[in-house]
Amino acid sequence: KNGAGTSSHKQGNHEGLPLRVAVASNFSPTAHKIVTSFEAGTNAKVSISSASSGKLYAQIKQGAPFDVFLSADAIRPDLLVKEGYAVAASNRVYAHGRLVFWVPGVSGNESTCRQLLYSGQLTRVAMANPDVAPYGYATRQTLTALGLKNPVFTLIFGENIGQTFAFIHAGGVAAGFIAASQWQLSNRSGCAWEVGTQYHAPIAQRAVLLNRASNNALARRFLDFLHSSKTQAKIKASGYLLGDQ
Amino acid sequence: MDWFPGAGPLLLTAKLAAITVIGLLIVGTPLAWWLALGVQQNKSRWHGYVRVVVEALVALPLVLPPTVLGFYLLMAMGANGTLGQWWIGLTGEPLAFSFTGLVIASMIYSLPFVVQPLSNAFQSMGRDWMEAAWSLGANRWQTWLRVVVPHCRAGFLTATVLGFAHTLGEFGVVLMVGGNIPDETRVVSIAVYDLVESMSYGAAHKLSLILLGFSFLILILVYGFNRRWSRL
Amino acid sequence: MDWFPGAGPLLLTAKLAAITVIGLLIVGTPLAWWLALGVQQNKSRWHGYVRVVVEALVALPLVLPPTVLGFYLLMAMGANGTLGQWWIGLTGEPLAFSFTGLVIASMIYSLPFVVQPLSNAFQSMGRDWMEAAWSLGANRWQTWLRVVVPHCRAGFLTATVLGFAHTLGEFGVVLMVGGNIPDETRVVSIAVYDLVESMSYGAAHKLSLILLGFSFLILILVYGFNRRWSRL
Amino acid sequence: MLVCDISLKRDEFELKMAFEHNGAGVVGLFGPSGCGKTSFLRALAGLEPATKGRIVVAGQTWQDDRAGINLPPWKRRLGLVFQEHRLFPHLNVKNNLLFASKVRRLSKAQYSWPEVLELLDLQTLLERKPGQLSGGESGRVAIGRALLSDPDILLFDEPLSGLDAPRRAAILPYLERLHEQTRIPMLYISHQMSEMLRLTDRMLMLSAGNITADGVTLELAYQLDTNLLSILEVELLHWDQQSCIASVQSGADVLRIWSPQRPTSKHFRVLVDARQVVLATQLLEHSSLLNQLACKVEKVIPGDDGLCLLNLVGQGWKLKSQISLLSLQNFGLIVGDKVYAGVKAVILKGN
Amino acid sequence: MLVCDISLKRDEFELKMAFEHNGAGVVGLFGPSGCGKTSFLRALAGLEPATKGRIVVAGQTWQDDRAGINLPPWKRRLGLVFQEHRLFPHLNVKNNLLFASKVRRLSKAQYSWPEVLELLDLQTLLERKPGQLSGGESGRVAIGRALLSDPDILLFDEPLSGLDAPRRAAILPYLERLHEQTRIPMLYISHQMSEMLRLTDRMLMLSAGNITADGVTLELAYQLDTNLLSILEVELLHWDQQSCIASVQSGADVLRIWSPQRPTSKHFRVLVDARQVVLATQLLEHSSLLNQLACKVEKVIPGDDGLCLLNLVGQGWKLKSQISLLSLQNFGLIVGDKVYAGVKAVILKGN
Ligand SMILES: Nc1ncnc2c1ncn2[C@@H]1O[C@H](COP(=O)(O)OP(=O)(O)OP(=O)(O)O)[C@@H](O)[C@H]1O
Ligand SMILES: Nc1ncnc2c1ncn2[C@@H]1O[C@H](COP(=O)(O)OP(=O)(O)OP(=O)(O)O)[C@@H](O)[C@H]1O
Ligand SMILES: [Mg+2]
Ligand SMILES: [Mg+2]
Repeated sequence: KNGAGTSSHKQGNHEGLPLRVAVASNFSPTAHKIVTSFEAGTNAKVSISSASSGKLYAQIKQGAPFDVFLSADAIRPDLLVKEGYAVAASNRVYAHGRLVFWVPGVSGNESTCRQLLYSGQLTRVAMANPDVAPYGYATRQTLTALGLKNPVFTLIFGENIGQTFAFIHAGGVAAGFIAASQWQLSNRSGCAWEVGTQYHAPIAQRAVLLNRASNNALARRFLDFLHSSKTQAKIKASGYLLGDQ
Repeated sequence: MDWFPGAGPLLLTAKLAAITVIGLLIVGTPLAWWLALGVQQNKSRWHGYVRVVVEALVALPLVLPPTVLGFYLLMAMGANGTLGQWWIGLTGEPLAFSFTGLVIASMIYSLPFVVQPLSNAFQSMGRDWMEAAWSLGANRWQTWLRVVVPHCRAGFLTATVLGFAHTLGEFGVVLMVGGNIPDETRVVSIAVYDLVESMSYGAAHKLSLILLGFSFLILILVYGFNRRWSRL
Repeated sequence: MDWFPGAGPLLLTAKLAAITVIGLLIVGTPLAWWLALGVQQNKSRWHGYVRVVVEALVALPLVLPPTVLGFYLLMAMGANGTLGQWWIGLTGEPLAFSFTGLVIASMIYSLPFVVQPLSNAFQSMGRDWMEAAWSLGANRWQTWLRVVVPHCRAGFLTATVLGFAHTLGEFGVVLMVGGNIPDETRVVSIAVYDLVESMSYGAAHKLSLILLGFSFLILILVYGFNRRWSRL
Repeated sequence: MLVCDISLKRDEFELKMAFEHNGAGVVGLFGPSGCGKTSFLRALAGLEPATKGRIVVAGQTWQDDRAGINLPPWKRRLGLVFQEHRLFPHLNVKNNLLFASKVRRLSKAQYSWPEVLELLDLQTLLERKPGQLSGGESGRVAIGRALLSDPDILLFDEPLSGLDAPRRAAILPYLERLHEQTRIPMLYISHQMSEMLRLTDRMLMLSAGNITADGVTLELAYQLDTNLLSILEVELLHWDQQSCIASVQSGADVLRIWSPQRPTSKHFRVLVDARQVVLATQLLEHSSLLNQLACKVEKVIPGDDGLCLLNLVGQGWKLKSQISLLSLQNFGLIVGDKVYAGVKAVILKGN
Repeated sequence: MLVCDISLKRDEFELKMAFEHNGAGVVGLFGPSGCGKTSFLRALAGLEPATKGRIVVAGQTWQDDRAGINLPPWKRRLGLVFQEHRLFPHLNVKNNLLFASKVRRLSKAQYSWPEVLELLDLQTLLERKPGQLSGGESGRVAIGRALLSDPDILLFDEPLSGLDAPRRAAILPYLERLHEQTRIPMLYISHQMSEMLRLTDRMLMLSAGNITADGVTLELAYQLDTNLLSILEVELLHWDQQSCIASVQSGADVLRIWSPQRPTSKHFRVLVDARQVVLATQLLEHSSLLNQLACKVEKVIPGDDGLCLLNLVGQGWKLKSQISLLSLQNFGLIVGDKVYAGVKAVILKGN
């Protein structure tokens, strides 16, 4: 009952058909950069579809025409492999997410920034929903580790890390835990504390080759390109830790 | 939240939908009235143009994706937004991520679903029955209660149902402006969404079914009573 | 996608919204007619009940959050869903992640916005003018075109505007069922959503403005013509 | 030609009408408010789905339950003036008038646009919307709309009730002429006996959904108006154009009656109002009474209000006269007495 | 008491009406379709916002542009019967009738529920919705609704036009009585001269938005009906209950006229139809003509249809008679001749 495989009418990489990459929203700005350089190197066309990892997972199971899946977590690629929708051998971590605690309205160094969490000055702090988003899950671990399991401030949950950033950007919340990649992209005003990996389990983001593209050479080339050291350097520069530890 | 994951959000949603619909009816009715009948008395060309513009503006929030609309509303309601600052000055509380903010956002988004059916109802009623009521001594208020409202019953019903259902189901705006705070702004639509996203499909189905069943019941009751009443 | 990130999605959205509205008018009009006037002739109690249930069912898709509704639609239309398999058997193509699937999903979600205003319009029109038209020799079709449609113009206009605008702005269902595939199912609402999510706020503002301006223009034109026409 | 035998049941009302009519003459429907006149027209027009029975108009079967025929309203070629007019509010007067000709694709020849416009004085109203018309104006448009629909039968539901006397006086002859020229059957509802007398030849009296009387209008009117009308069957002898006086034979007597036009048929009926019959015990000379007929008092019906009615029998005719009790006493009249009945020359309706 | 001096401009129509009326008597509005009768009632009721001028009813100023007064419609205490009835479709007949008493919080004493119900025969209709009424039935409900609203003035827009003669005959005396008892002013629109004669004392003739004539109904009717009516001012001498005959003095002559009730005032008017006046060159004996009055031919107006009209002058009164040209020739009558005018005793309207 391999839906993706049987129902696909456009199996493999035929000339002119773009490679379809499903990308978790949080990685999509970086993915665009990667794709641009990949396209330049291969003359192939790659289209990016971004949504939350949860949506993409559900869609892939319903036969979505994606060739490669760049998830924001490890759970969903693993599940896809287990359920027979993805090629097991291709399932690799392409990046690790990093958390940043950001207070745009206050200037100061990392430690003053971190102290703000305890100061009581903050009434609200934004974070990604721990039940839904990997960054949220990591944030919760971090808060626990910081002894802030029942903080004085109200936690505002974003549907994902993108929305969490939007909360702060729009001026709705004064501070929040966002992805380092986002902080890189922003104007980096105010103060920020880069949360160390000791506070939470790694936010491993895995990429898999989906069944419909198991014979697609271009897809394999894209995955290779993703894991290549040149790309990995780019990913690191965008605010992630490197893939395979 | 103890005995069942959906209880808190369900109550909150019902409250939000009810307050939003009531607020919308209060705000939307005069607006619809003005759109339908207000301009006839004042025949100037200019008024006609204003009316068309207002009509278009009412429908405009619809065309933005809810999350995006929510984003802009958040910008307005946030600490740096005009509305937000004014509100803080007024009440001392921030507007964003508060229940009040949620109500305002829901109202903006659902406004056309309330205004349009009402406006149509008022327009197709015309002035004839109002004139009859006036001539029998009913003042504006009595005419409104005894003639306009029963006469435009279908319009009010549609406005209420669409407004209510849309507020129940809306979550893009609500998520953005409300921030998914348990017992404060986590409405049931967000809860179901979270369950689906976190692959808790069983609980999601259950909550969806409850939501659907509950809504179906309300709708059946409302439409049933309406039929009853119109047959009297 | 070359000269401007929104061009492709904009065209796709316009196409989707137009087809959805046309489809909705085709499907919704007879349904609204039946709800408004169909039962009067057949006076049995049973028909009344059926009508109430159908009325409630039409509004029901509204109460589910779009993404959740989209999730269930995806399950139905997907490769493993009943509808999806039937469709593949019929056309050889999958329904989910296709433009057709998108149209169907949008139609289900926007149905009440089209059916309700039409039903109200038909109901408040009543049979009087139709009887007059019949007595003058107009058959059903002529009566429809020459009397019912102009008479229920406001209802059709509202149905079209609400249906169109809602399809423009909807993205939860569309994202789920369509899968955000560039040039195929990435409508403008998803594009804006993506831009906001990936922090391209500048581009998001630009695209939102274009969407708003464009919609505003259309609405102004539609309402303006409507006013013109009703004054003739 | 109209054959109809229908029934229609409502909650508290049942209509049962059966009659035939062969083209000649207008049929009037007369009866109290709520007796079913409008319902009958609606049933004929196919607007009451609960109607049972058979309807044949101009040789075409519109409804026949046994044969399973039931034409929809738009296939029944009729011109219906609704009691509430029902002009299309979204169309101006002109397009209301042209509606039927558009949907029935009539050629210009089939309808008499300028004639109807002039008759109903609609020229200045053409661009108006129905909401901008007075009650009578909208009634006129409704009549025009029905006339211009090239019907096989005309159904008029109190068409003139909102119109002033001069306009009524202008429209009635047109309807008479229309009927005579086209010979299409016409059903006419009115509460004005004068309109009935003027326009209809046959009258159906309705009560609670049933035909209680069916006959020549004059005769029914005679029965109706508390017997104040009497009818003389006369034969035309001579009509003098200059004086507009017709000499007619009634029984053994010759009467002179006023008639501005030459009576169209040799045999016709004259209606005489009992209140206009002067009695005398001798021949009155030197009076303006054109007719003085010798007759006998057949019956004296005294009223309780100072008036009494006398039935008079002449040689081959009958007449009624209403006089005051005082005159009766003055004369000392009793049944069997010989009197002269003086009648001024007024013709009410010839047939 | 009603004072009004208003104007109302529409695109193609302008209303200009100024008149006063002091409580006594019903005012009739008479004029062709589209002359502005309904517009005038609407202006009075405050339903035409463009109305300019001054309206005072029962001592209360409803509108006065100079004083800046303009009462909204619901503060103008009036009972208006709309030409199209306008029953509330969502209320049954009973609640339509009770509408005014509810919104005006009338006590039971202020309206005569059983009386109105019986008069208008509404008992069986109370539970019906307006959509289930016939035209005449809805008209009756509309009249009832206005009557039950305890008004300071009644405005009736063709209230009886859809009703049968017996019902009209039942309602008219009630309106007469109502008016006499309550003395509230009443404006009455109708196209039936008979209703005007019966009910109204004063008549305003309208044409194109202006009052073209304003006066006693009888006199206007006399002028109107191509002069077929004449009026005698008489003084009551004696009324005999048994014969229902009143002897009245008119100029130097005594007339006997039929009147089932004793005339309510000493001086009143008698209306005589020229078609009922018989002429004779000698006194006619042995006839049922109760009155034969010596008079002179003042004027002969020949028509072109075989009839002619004669103006007659008696001793202190004037009368008209319509006879055929043939009779005129038979008599050889010319102006100045002495004749006898024979009149049967019919009283049309006393005042
Ligand atoms: N809403 C309106 N807009 C423009 N003109 C109007 C409107 N209503 C009436 N008129 C015009 O005003 C004039 C007076 O109308 P009104 O209704 O007062 O006539 P009416 O005397 O009541 O006639 P009828 O006896 O036919 O009812 C008519 O020429 C009519 O066409
Ligand atoms: N839609 C309806 N539903 C139920 N009863 C109705 C309906 N329409 C009319 N009736 C009733 O049917 C009877 C006949 O009505 P119809 O309209 O035929 O009377 P009509 O003779 O035309 O009276 P009018 O002279 O007052 O117009 C009346 O008793 C009326 O109350
Ligand atoms: Mg009727
Ligand atoms: Mg009028």
